[in-house]
Amino acid sequence: MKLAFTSEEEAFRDEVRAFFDASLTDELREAGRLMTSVYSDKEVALAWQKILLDKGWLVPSWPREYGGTGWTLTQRYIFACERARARPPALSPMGLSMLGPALLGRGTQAQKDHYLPRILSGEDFWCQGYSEPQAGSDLAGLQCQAIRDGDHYVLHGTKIWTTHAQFANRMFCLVRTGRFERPQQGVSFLLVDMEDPGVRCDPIRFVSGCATQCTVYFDNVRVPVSEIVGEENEGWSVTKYLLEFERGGGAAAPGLLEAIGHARMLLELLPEADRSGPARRLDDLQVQVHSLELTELRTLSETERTGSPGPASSLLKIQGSELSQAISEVAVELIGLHGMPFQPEAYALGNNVSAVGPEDGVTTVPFYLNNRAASIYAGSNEIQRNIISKAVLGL
Amino acid sequence: MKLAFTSEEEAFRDEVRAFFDASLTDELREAGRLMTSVYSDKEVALAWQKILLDKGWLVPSWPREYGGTGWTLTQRYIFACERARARPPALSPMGLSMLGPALLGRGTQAQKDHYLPRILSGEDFWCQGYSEPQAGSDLAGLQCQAIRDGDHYVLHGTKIWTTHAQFANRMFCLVRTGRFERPQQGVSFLLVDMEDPGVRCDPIRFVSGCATQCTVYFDNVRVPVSEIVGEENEGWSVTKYLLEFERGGGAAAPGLLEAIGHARMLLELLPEADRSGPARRLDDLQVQVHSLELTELRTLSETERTGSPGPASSLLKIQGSELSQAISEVAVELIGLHGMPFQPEAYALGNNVSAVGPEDGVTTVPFYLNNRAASIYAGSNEIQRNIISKAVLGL
Amino acid sequence: MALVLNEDQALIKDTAREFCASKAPVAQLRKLRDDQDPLGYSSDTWQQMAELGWAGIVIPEAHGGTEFGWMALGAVLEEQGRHLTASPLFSTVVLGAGALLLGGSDSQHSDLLPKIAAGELTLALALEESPHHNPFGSALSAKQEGDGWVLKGDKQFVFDGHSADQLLVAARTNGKSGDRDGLSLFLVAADAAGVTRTRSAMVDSRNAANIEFGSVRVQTNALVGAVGRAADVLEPLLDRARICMAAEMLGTMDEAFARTLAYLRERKQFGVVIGSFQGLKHRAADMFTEIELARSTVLDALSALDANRDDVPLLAALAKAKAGEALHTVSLEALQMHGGVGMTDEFDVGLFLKRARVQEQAFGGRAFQRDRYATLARF
Amino acid sequence: MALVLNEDQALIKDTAREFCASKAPVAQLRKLRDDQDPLGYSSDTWQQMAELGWAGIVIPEAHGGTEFGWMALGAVLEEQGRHLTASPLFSTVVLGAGALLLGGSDSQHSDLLPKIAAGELTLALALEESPHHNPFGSALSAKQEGDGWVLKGDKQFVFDGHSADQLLVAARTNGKSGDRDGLSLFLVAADAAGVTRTRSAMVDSRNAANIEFGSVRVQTNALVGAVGRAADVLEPLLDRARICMAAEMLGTMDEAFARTLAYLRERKQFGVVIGSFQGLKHRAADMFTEIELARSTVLDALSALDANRDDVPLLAALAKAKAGEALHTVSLEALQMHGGVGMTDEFDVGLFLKRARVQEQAFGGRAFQRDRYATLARF
Repeated sequence: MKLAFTSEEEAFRDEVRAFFDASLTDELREAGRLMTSVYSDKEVALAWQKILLDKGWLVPSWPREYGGTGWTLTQRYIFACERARARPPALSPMGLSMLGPALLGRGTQAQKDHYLPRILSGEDFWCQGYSEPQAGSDLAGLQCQAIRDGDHYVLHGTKIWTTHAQFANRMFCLVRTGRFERPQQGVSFLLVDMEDPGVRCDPIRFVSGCATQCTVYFDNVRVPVSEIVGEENEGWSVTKYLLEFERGGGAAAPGLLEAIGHARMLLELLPEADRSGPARRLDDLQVQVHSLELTELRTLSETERTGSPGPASSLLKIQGSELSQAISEVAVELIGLHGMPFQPEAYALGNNVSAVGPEDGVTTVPFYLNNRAASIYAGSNEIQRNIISKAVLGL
Repeated sequence: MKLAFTSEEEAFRDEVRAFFDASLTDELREAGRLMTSVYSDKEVALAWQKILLDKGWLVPSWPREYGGTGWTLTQRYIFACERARARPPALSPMGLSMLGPALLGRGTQAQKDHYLPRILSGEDFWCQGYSEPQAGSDLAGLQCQAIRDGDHYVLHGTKIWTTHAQFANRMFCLVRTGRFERPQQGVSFLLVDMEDPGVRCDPIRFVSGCATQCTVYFDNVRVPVSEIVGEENEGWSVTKYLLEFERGGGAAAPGLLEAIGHARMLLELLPEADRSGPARRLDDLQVQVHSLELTELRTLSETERTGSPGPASSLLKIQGSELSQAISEVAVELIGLHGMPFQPEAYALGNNVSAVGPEDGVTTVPFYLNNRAASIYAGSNEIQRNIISKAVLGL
Repeated sequence: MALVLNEDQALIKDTAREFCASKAPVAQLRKLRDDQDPLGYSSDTWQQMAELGWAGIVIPEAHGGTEFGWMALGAVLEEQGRHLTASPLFSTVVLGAGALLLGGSDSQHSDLLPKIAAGELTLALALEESPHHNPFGSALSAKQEGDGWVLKGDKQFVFDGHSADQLLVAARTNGKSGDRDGLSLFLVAADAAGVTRTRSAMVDSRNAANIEFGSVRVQTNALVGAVGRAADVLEPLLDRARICMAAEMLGTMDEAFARTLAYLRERKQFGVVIGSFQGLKHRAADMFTEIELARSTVLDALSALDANRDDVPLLAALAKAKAGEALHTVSLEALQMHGGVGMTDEFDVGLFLKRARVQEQAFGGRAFQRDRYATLARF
Repeated sequence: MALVLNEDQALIKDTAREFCASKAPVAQLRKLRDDQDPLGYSSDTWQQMAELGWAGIVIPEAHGGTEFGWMALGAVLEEQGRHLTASPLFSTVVLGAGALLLGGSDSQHSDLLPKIAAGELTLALALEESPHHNPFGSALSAKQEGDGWVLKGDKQFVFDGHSADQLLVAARTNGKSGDRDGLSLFLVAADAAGVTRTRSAMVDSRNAANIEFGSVRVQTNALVGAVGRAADVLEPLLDRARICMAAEMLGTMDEAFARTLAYLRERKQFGVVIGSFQGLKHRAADMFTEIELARSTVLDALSALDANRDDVPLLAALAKAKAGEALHTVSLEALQMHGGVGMTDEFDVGLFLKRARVQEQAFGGRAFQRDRYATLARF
């Protein structure tokens, strides 16, 4: 996308680009290129996190006193574009983009002082425990119990779809501390030590063959009452705040534009006469992505003004996920039979396996498969449409 | 579509084609070409009806003793294809395809003996009174009252969307004769004399500018009790029988294929470089239409075996209407600005006005506009999807 | 990134909304249509619009304009689109003043712009000759004769061409239909000898005419811009037209959606309002999404015009493509959700559908814009 | 118009359904996959299939077949598609026996068909060399040398190529990749000198191999059909493959849908089963519609094969296009409606999705079939 930048902004862009060029090692670049989902492995994620932390660019949107950069919206947007272009590995978002903002908004001073530096340093590697086997998007079904016992809560229950739980030393989660008429009430937001002996993780094998998520079992896990964020039984308000950030805070479009460019390269696998159909679909998708990008920017402006993206975040979540899936559909169609072999060894980090098909296409199908979750997680797109029709449209 | 016909069937097709070639006058051809909806004007419809009656081909699917042809399914299908190719004016379906089959299935012998010949001859020109201003697809809302008074029912109320009511001398309609727990009960199927002084018709001007439908007001209209079809309060079963015929009995695909061919001719209005996109969309639509055609034939086989198309009729109604709309969309896109002038004088019968744009395109936009109703009438497509999900899928 | 209106612009928008709702609503369009009004708009209303500063909204103050800018003009057009307002604003200001601002001489500026700003002069752009928008497709010829030019040929779908005082005519002085070079732009008085205007009633009651130029003689000073270089004016002019049409479309879809929501909240079936059915709710959420996406593209494109950014052509294609897409979906869904009543002329929703189809075609349909976008995006 | 199964065919279908459910269900495929079974199917199960007459289902009785015909074969493949049954049926019968029936000599018929019918001989078709189906794309060369031929080149995505006893290899004896003429078909023993087979684990656990032919020498009698005229065999063979693959896909979509319906009726959210939400109901109705449309095309195409109708090529393109379309929608919707659990390997729905993507690509994707259909429909 072309936007008119001031010369200061142009200079900033050059600086960011130079930084990415210089600081991304070959290993990190390879790890970025071989991602089969929106997550990178813990080691590479932390390696890249360390580089950004040293540069002071790890958490641009945080307040300056906690490590933020004080960038303007435009600068943050430029940074997102350059990141999409450079394709570094993904940072683990659970601490940096979810719990961090939640603590900044709703945590106590003690919580901020203790946890925020450990998030930045990577000393704490967080996972997120919302979903349960019987409660996806429906908080009323939340069954994980936290029973007060003196100055501790005692946890029993099961969490599911917990990304990187097997690597995390801490989890922020929702647990039931009471029963009230409104299902949102009676839920609390707790910080749990994953090294507690009562915690067990079972990785979940996915359709793609990857296992980035776990089922987590709590059996008599004791959590000090100081580890609650917000008020007891009012965890929903913390979650809501955080979910809106998760859905609306990001800038998906620059990455989607890169994905379109990547798919365009695969056009060459087709005989020339057959390219115009998929090429036109990519053009259509680029129109949508550009429209989304401008809407993301508009939402950022609104967020700065009002403090929260509000229900518009549902719109961005739907569009971001469905466009990503649509682009990925075209890529799979273009790669054709070359995408069909199951060859995880060809996208393992540090591999020197020669893949079937173009090197840049080894992740096309596993990414496609993992990415089907984009319309399911963080509140399925059906739930997002419910939110829009209720909260925005009053239906 | 190509199907393998026997030599007898080939001969039959030649006979049908020769008949259409010989019997369609220039006026009738023009009337067929200038149709802006699925209906033709009363005069041309009756003129064409007379020709078919004389030939003995007016009501192929009726029993032979009432004028049917005794054709095989394949012959009926061949006839439908040839008709689509020849583009005659449309017959008025209300008597021939709706009430006729209903009487054949559910009428008394006296009703059959009296009404069927008059339907064939055109002496009776029927309209259909189901919808009411407050009851579209929801029979519970039916308010038109028929109160028993000796050997008459006395009607009060309003019917809406009554096609050609202004030209009809008789109406079959649903009226409320009682209130029961199930909304379908308490509704009766009555035959009404439109010349009764208590009947008033107001034509409804449509978005297209056409006025083929009316609002019909009943004020103290007296209908002899002998004019009920089926049992009192059980009119719904007659209607259901008839609706399934209306939805599933026809063969929409041959006409849709003609429509695709017509749209293809409009491709020439585009510069050659711009044609491949819409041409491909027409190819896609032709795949769908061919699939629909085979499904219509399969349903006909099932209907012959079981006596009713059953809930599959909903599927055919959805597909037939949505494909027709999709083809019409492409046609409007292709005709471009040439379709935008409002020029009813150029598609009036017997006109000698020179139209803006290609002669074959004067009806493109009015047809498109009228055809938006295809997904609304005879049970909106939303209702059809409800029927499938409930009756077929058990959801 | 001016993706929101500033205070002044928001004020202009509120005024426009109120004005159109009370002075130039759908009911006015209906009356003009049913009366077969020869002008096709109310000249009183037009005068009041001029008094509000709309006619001079992109004209420099030096020439009597208000110079509120393109974001403001977009806001006004959005409100006109919302109310299907009949007015010569688009033709006279976006196209007419637009062409003069881009290519006009100083004397044309000082002669004509003040009159436009005052609402005393209306213009129309006579460009298209075929059923599909074709910026350089003109075959209408202009041949030099003596101290002037002679124009010969036909133009179609000239918005407001039946009533405009002057016509901006794209004519070919060299080359052939489709060539970028060899086009020239002439200002022709609508009542000049040889000009025959046939009003074309459009399906959406928009005002348009087909115009025949039978050896129409004009002076050399009728030229707008350089001989053979009209494309230099037409290209940015059409970008502005696309952006402004997208702004108008935004209003049309927004209103069609608002009325549909109201209907969903009110109409009952099976004892409940139909807006409570999840099938319709999810489709309504999709309509909302489409509109918001279109809104972003329109706002960015308008602000690009104000800032004179070099991505105006790309954003023009984007805004018209996205608005076309969104309006298409919204107008069809609005009709379907209204059910039978939506099919009647009595309800307004069908008017929005018909207006939508004409808006989509004007200055290039969705496929045209998508292809143009793709070409520009790749440079 | 045989758009319904006759009694015999219905009986075969019932048997197949029961057999696959009990002897060759999804669980068997999982076990083969997880054990990394070298054969990739159970030879016991395959023997039982042969005993049921499936291996000889389109082979004349004179050569030991059951001659039940294509409708019957389609019914069996539909059931295999429903249960993701691992078996060499498609490669050996549809492709292998199919090629021999179309182009084989009398002695090839009498030598090989009885063995196929008895389940004693498996075959595979080595055709593709590029990521997109290309019927005449072979560049692998066959050069005459002495009293035989020498084959040199690579083949990819040879279904069941890792385990087949014999390979049918499309080779170029003249012309260049893409030419219809100049292709020849050879029967090559899988263990012939110079044949290197690399098994390729497919994402859907379907069995396939990449095969290198390094100067493989075959006798003249290895030719199937005339030299340079393989296209005359390949064209009808690929039509059969498309139709049979569409039949298999029909079973896959039908089962994915059935499981989704069951899940919709059982899974609760907000206190009610999610199948009661109209948003999901309407989408389920659309899935049903898609499947029924695909079913009609598959049945007509199979009956066209049995009747030897001349519209087989058109119907082959239609059936594969429509089945591809329907399966695409159904497989994605099935996953989405299962929510998070659908993403796990533990649930079968993801296996259906992966199988669907491979089925779609095999013998030409949706765009290929659509374009082929359009060409054939216009003659």
